[in-house]
Amino acid sequence: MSERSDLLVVNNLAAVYNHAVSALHGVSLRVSRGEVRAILGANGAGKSTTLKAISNVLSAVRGQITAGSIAFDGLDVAKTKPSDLIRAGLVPVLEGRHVFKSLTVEENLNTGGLGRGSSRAEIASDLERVYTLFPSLTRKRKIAAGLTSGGEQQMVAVGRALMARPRLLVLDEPSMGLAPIVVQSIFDTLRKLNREEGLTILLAEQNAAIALRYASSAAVLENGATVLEGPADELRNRADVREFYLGSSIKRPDAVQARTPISATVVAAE
Amino acid sequence: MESFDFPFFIEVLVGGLLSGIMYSLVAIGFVLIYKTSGVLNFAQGALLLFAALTFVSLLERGVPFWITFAVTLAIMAVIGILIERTVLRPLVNKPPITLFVATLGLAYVLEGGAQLLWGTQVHGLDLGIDDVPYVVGGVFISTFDLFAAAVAASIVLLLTIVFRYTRIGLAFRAVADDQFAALAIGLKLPVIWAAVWIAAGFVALVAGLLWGARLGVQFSLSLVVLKALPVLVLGGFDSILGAIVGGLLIGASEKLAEVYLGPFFGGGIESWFAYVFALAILLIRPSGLFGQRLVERT
Amino acid sequence: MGLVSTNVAEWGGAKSAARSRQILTLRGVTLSFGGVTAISDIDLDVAEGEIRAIIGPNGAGKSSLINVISGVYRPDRGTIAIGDTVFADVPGSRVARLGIARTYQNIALFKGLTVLENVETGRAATVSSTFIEQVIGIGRARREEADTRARSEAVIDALHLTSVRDRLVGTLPYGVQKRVELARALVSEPRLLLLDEPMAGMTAGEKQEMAGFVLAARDRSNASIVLIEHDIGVVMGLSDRIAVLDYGRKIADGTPDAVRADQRVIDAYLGVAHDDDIIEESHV
Amino acid sequence: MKHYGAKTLLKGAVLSAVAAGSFATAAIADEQFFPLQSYRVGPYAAGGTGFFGGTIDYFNLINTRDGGVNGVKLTWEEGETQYEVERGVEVYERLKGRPNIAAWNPLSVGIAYAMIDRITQDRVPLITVNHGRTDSTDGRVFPYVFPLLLNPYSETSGIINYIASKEGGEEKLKGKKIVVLYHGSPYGKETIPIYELLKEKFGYEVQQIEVPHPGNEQQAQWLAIRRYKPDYVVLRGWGVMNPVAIKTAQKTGFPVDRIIGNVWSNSEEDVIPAGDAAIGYTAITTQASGADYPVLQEIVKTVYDGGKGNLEDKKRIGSVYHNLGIVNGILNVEAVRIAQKRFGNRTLTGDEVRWGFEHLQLDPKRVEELGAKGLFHSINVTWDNHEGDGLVTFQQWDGKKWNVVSDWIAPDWKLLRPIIEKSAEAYAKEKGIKIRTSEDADKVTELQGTASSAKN
Amino acid sequence: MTTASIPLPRPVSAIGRVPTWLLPLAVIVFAYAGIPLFASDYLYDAILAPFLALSLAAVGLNILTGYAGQVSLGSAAFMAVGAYAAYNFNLRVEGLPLLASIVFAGLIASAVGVVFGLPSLRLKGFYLAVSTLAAQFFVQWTLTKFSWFSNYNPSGVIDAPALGYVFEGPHGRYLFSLSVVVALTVFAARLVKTQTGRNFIAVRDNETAAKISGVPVLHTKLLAFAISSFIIGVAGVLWAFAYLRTVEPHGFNLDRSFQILFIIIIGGLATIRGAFLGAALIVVLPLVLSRAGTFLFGSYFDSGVLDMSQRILVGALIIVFLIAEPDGLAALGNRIARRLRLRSPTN
Repeated sequence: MSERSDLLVVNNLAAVYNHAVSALHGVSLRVSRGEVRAILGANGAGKSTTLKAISNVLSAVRGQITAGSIAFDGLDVAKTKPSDLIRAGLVPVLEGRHVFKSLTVEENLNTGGLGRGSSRAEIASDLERVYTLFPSLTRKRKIAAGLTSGGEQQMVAVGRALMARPRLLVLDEPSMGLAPIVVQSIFDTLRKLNREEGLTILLAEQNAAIALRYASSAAVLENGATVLEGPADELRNRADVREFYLGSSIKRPDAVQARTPISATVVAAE
Repeated sequence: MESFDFPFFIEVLVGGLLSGIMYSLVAIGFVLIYKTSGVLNFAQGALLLFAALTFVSLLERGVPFWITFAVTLAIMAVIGILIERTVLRPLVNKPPITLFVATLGLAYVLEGGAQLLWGTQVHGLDLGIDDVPYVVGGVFISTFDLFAAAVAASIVLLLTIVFRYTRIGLAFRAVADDQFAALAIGLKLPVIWAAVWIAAGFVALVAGLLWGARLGVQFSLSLVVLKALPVLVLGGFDSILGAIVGGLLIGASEKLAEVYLGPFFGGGIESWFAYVFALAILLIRPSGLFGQRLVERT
Repeated sequence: MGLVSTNVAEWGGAKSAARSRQILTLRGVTLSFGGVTAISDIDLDVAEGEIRAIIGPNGAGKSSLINVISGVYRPDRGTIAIGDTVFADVPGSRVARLGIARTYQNIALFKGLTVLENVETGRAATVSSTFIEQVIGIGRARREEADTRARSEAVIDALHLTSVRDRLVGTLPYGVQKRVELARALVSEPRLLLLDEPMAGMTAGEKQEMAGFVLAARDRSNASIVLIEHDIGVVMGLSDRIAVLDYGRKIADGTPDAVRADQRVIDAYLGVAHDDDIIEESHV
Repeated sequence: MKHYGAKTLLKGAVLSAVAAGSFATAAIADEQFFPLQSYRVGPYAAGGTGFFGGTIDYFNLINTRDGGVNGVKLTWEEGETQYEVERGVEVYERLKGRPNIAAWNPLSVGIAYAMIDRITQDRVPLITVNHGRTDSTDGRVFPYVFPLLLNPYSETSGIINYIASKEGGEEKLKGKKIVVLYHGSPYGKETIPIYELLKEKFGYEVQQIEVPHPGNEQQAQWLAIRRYKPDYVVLRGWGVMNPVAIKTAQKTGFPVDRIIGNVWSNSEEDVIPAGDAAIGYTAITTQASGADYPVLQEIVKTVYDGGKGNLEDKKRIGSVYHNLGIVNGILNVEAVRIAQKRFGNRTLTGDEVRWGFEHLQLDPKRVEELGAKGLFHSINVTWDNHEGDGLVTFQQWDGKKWNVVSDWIAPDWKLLRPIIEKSAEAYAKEKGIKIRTSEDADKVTELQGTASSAKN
Repeated sequence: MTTASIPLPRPVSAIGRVPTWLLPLAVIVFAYAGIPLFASDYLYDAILAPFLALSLAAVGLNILTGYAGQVSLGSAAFMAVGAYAAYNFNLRVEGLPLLASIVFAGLIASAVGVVFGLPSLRLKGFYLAVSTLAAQFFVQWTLTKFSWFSNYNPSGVIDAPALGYVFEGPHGRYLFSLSVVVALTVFAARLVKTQTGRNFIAVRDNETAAKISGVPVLHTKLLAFAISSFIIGVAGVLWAFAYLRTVEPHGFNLDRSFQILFIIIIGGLATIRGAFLGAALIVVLPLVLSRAGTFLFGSYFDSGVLDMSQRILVGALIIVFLIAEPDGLAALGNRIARRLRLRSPTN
C-alpha cells in the first residue's frame, strides 16, 4: 500500500473528554482511495470518538485531541474547520443519524448542499441523484424527517451527506437499530456507490459480521487503541476476531444499539 | 351598577392588542436567539437600550436620520459578532442555565457600556409620527400604535420569508433543529450565530426606537424584557408566530383585566397578571401555544 | 452456534416450572403519537416466572409497549391488567408499588448519584419516613435507611458492582451502567421486570454475565421478565416465549422455535439468511 | 486608627489602610464632612446626577468663594448606591466612621428608612429634602430626621390648594373629580390616605389609580381615566412613569394642562422624553428652575468657569434637580452656620449640626442675602417641626423650559399636624421611643467624633 | 472567612483520610471564635451580614435548583414573604419568642413556595423559570398593596424588632445570623444525603426513571419548593432583621433573585459550600472593585463612570468565570486540591 494512495491517515491518535476522561490512546489507521474500510470494536472501544476526531467535531462534545495526527489528503484535520473538511470532501454521517427532525426530507437533503456551498443548480441535480439512489425517499420528500421510519432517516442522513459530494464518506454505525433487511439495503447502496463511483468509505460498525462482509479491510479497536488492521477476509478468519467480535453475533441479524458511555451522556444531555 | 359600555370595551381591547404588538416586538428578538442556539437571552433588553441610546445620541449630534439608522445597525452588527465570539462560542454545549446566566452578565456589560458611552441622561426620541388619536365610531385608536403594529407586521413577514425561502433561513432552521448535526454537515455555526445575533440586534434596534419613542430613551428601556417574558411563555420560546399571538393575547387580556378586574383588587394587577395568565394557559398546554413539540416516532 | 447462546439455552432449558398465574395481560392496546401509530391492537400475556421476549425491527413499537406497561405512555385504547388489577392506563407513579421495575434502552440512571445511591433510589417507594425524621435520623427513618442500605449492598454484590460502589455513575463504562440499571430495578424485588435491550452494546462475555443475572433474578424470586433484545442468539436461548412486532402490530407469538420458523418473521425481520453464510464459511 | 486599619486587613486591606491614613490628616484641620450616598447610574441616574451635582456645586462655591463656612472647609465623598438600599447601607457603614460628619443626604426613601435607626444611634442628622417619611416631621419622635421643605402630606395639600385656586376658591372643589395616578411603590402609596382625608374636607371626588412599577405601560389606566372623565389628574410618578403618563394621556385624548405633577414628577427629565405632548403640563415645586438667580450665577462664575463644575452637561445648570441640589446645599450649609453661632466656628459634631437644623430659620430676607430670592421661598425648622413649613409654587412646561405660573402657596399645616403626630406617636410606641421635649432637644453631645467610633 | 472556607478535597489529602466534617467544623469554629478577634463594624454590618443572608438564600435555592433541578427566578419573593411574615408574627402575637416568629415565617414562606411551585408539576426548564417570576411580581404587589402587611406604614416599610439577649450590636447580630445559618446549613447538608435528597437528584437527573423507580415525583418537587422556600424565607428574615433592619417590598426585587441565582451558578450547583463561595464572590467582589476604583481613579472620574465600569467588569467577570469554570467555584476548588495532591509526594 503506497503512501500516495492513502486518502486518510490517522497516526497514533489520543483523545480525552472533559479534559480528563481518556477515550483514545493510540489509534492508527489508513484509508486508501477507493476502498471500504471498517472500524470494528465493542462498545466503548473508541470507534465513535475516532470518527468524531476525523470529522473534527470532537470539541462540540467536550472532547479534545491530545496527541497524534489525522491527515486527510494532505490536510491537517485538527487544524481544519469542520465546514472546510466538508468542502474538501470529507463528509460524516453521524451516529444515531441526527436528521433535522422538524425539516422535511427534501430540506434535510438541501442542507447537505448548503454545507458544501453548492449552487442552486448543483443542489437540484444532486437531489435527483439521491432520489435515484433511495427511491423510497421520493414519496416522503415533503414529510418532516422526524416522522419517517428509522431506515428512512438513515437514508436521509446518507443522502444528506452525498449532497456534499464526498470523496470520503465516514459513517458511524449505519446499521444501528435497523432491521436486517433495511441494513442490507443501505449497505447495498453503499457498495454500489463504492463500486460504480469509486467513493471511498470509512465506517464504524459494531455489527462485525455485516461490516466484514461489505468492507475490503478493517481495523479493530480495543480500549481506545488499534489492535489489529488488515484485509477483511483475513480478519474474518482469525480465531480471536471470531471469538470476540463474531462470537455472540453469529446469530445476530440485527445490530445492537451501540453507545459509548460518553456519547450516551451526550445524547442524554440533548 | 352602570350599564356595559361596549365602545369602551372595544377601545380597551384595541388598545390592549396594540400594546401587545409592542411586547411581541421585544419577544421576537428572544425567539430568534432561542430558536437557533437554545439561549434565553436576557440581554435582549440591554441590546434594545444600547441600540436606542446609540441611535438617539447620534441623532442629537446632528447626524441625519437614515445615516444614524445605518450606523447604529452597523454597530449592532459588530456587537452581535462580538457576542458570538466572546460569549456564545466559548460556552457552546454548556447547560442552558449557564448560558442564561451568561446573558445576565452580558446585560450588565451592555447596560454599563451604553451608559458609559452615552451618559445616563434621559433623551426624548421623536420619530416624526404625531400621536393624535383616530376616532373611529367613538373609539380612540392611537396612530403611533398603528404604526408600530405595521412595523411589527413587516418584521414578521420579513423573517418568515427569510426563514422559509432563503438558504440562510434553511441553515437557521437546521441549526435550530440539531446543532451538532448542523456542525457535522458543514454549516458554519459561528457565521450563522453571528447572523442571528445581528438579526436580533436589528429587531432590538427597531423595538428600541419604537419603545424609545414611547418611553423616552433611558435606562428603564431595558426593563421592557419583563413585558416580553410572559409573551414568550405563552407563545413558546421558539415560535415567531407564537410571539405575535402571545403578545396580542397578553396585551388584550392584561388591559381588560386591569380595567375590569383591577378595581376589585385595588388596581395595579398588570404587574403580575400577564404572568399568571400565561401560567394558567400553560397548565393546559405545557410548551406554550406554539412551542415546538418533539416531532418523533416512538 | 456460539458459545454464549449455547450456555444461555442450557440455563433457560433448566427452567420448566408450571405457569400458574398471569401476571400481565394486555388486550387491544393501541398507541399513537400525533397521528402516527406506534403500536396497534396488541394482545400480550405474561405468566408468573416467565421470560417473555419481544423482538422486531427498530420502530416496530417494542419500546413503546414497555413504556405503556410501565406507565410512561398512556395508550389510546385497550386495557392492561397487572395481576388482577385492570387499567386503561397504568399510573406511572404507582408502578413501583405494583411490583414492576424496568431498565431503559438509553440508560436512564441518575448521573449525579453514585452507584450505591442509584441503587438505593430503587427502594424509594418503600420509604415512609418524612424528611425531618430522615435528617434527624431517628426511629423509623434510621431503620428504613439501614434496610435500604443492606438490600442495595446485597444487590450490588450480586451484580459484581462492589468495586465501583461509590463512583458517580456517569463516569462508568456503558456495560457497567447497564448493570447498575439492572441493580436499581432488582433492588425493589419486582414481580415483573421489564428489560429494554439490557445487553445492547455489550461484548460477548458481558452478555453472558448479564444473561446469568437475568436468569438468577427470575429464579430467585420467580419474577416474570419482559425482555427486548436484538441478539437473536440471546433471545432464543433465554426466553420461554417470544412476541414479534412489526409496524406496531404483533405478527407472531410463540416458542422460540416456532417464531424462528415463521415465514412472516423471516420476511419482516430476520431477512434472508445472509449472516448464516458467514457463519458457515467461518466454521469451515 | 492604626488598630482599625489592621482589623480590616482581611477585606480590601489596602483601601481601608489608605482610608485610615486619610483620617489622620483629616482630623487636624477644621473640616465638616458630608458623606454623599449618590447615584449616577441606574434607572434614576438623571435625578441623582442633578441633585448631587447641585449640592456639590454649592459646597464648592462656599469653599472657593468664602473659604468654607467661617473658615471650616466642607469636604465630601461620594458612594454610588444606584438607588439600591443595601448599597446605601454599605456606604453608610463604610463612611460612618469618618470624623466630622455633618449630615447625611441620601435622596432615597428606601435608604433613608434603612438609616433612621442607625443615624439616631450615631446621632447624626439625616436630611430627606422634599421626600422621606412624613411622620418624621415630628421632631419629638424623630430627633435626627429632617424631611426639609416639604413632606408628602404638605405636598398633597399644596396641590389641592393649587387646584382650588385654579377653580376660583376652595368651595369650587365640591363635586370636582380628581384622579391620582400613583407609582406602585411605597413612595407612590404614601399619600393615599391624605387625599381621602382632604376629600372629606373639600367635597371633591377622588379615584386613586396605581401604575405598576416601572410604569412603562399605562394604556389601561388612562382608558379608565377617560371613562371616569376627571377634572384633574394628579401625577404622582417617578422615573419613566412620568413621560409615559403624559404621552398616554395625549393618546387617549386627555388634555395635558389638566395634569398636575407632584414634586418627583416635575423635572426636565420627566417632560423632555414626552416631547410636544408635555407642552402645558404643570407640576408643583419647592424651588424654581432656571439659572438667573444670583447664587447660580456665582456658581457658574466661580465653580464652572474655574473648571470645578460637577455637571458634565452645562445645559443642565439651573434644571429642576440641579436647583434642588443647590437649595439642599444651602440648607445644609446654613444649618452648620447657625450651629456655629452657638458652638463656635469650628468643626461640629453631628449632634451639634442637628441642633443647627432644628434652628434653621431662613426668612425671605436671609434667602435673598444668600442670592436665592425666588429660587425658594423660606424655611422655618424648629425642634418639633422638622419640615420647616416650606412654601410651594407651580410651574408649567412650555416645550423648552419651566415657567412659574402661581404664587408661593402654603399647604394646610394645621390640618396635617395632628395626623403626623398620631402616626409618629404610634411609631414611638412600636419602637419604644421616649417622646422628646424641647429641653431634650437643647442638650447636645459635644464629644468629638461620632458615637459609634467612640464606642470602640 | 472567605480564605478559610475555600474547600479542600472532600475525601483524601496527601497525609491520609481527613473526615469530611472536619473542614466545615473548622470553618464554623473560626466563624464563631476567630472572626470576632479582628472584625470591625464595617465588616460585620456591610459585609458579613449580607454575606450570611445571601449564603443562606443560596443554600435554599441550591436545594431547589441545584439538587432538585427546578429553576426559580423568584427567590427574592420568598425572602420578602419570610421577612414580612416574621415581622407580623412578632408584631401581632403577644409573647411569641423571636425564634418562633422566624420558624413560623419560614413555614409561611414554605407554603407560598408550594403554591408557586405547583406549576413545576407540569412545566420544565425556562417555562418554569419564567413562571416563577409570577411569584416575584405577585408577592411584591401584595406586600405593597395591602397595608396590613406593613402594619399600615404609609410607605410599606417594616422595621426590625430588637433581637434581644446577646444579639445586640453588630457583633450580636452577626452571632445571630451565623447561628441561624449554621443550623440551617447543617440541616441542608444532612438532608441531601438522605433518601429525600437522593429523590431530589433523581427527579433532577431523570424524572421518568425516578417516577418509575417509585420516587414520588410530585411530592418530591413540592417538597423541594417547600424546604427551599423555608430556608430562603429565613434568609429574608436575616436580610431584614439582622442586615438592613428596615426593608420595603421593593428591596426584594428581581435583581436580588438574579443575584442569588448568580451565587449558586458561580459557586457551583448542587454543592452546599458553593453557596458560600459564590456569595463571598458576589457580595465582596463589587465592593472591592468599587473601592479599588475609587482609590485608583477616584480623582479622575466621577462615581457614575466608576460604577458603570464596575458594572461592566462584574458582568464580564461572570462571563469569563462561566467560560473558565462552568461547574463553579466548588469544582474549581476541587480541581486545585486535586492538583496539589498530585504534586505532593505520596510515599
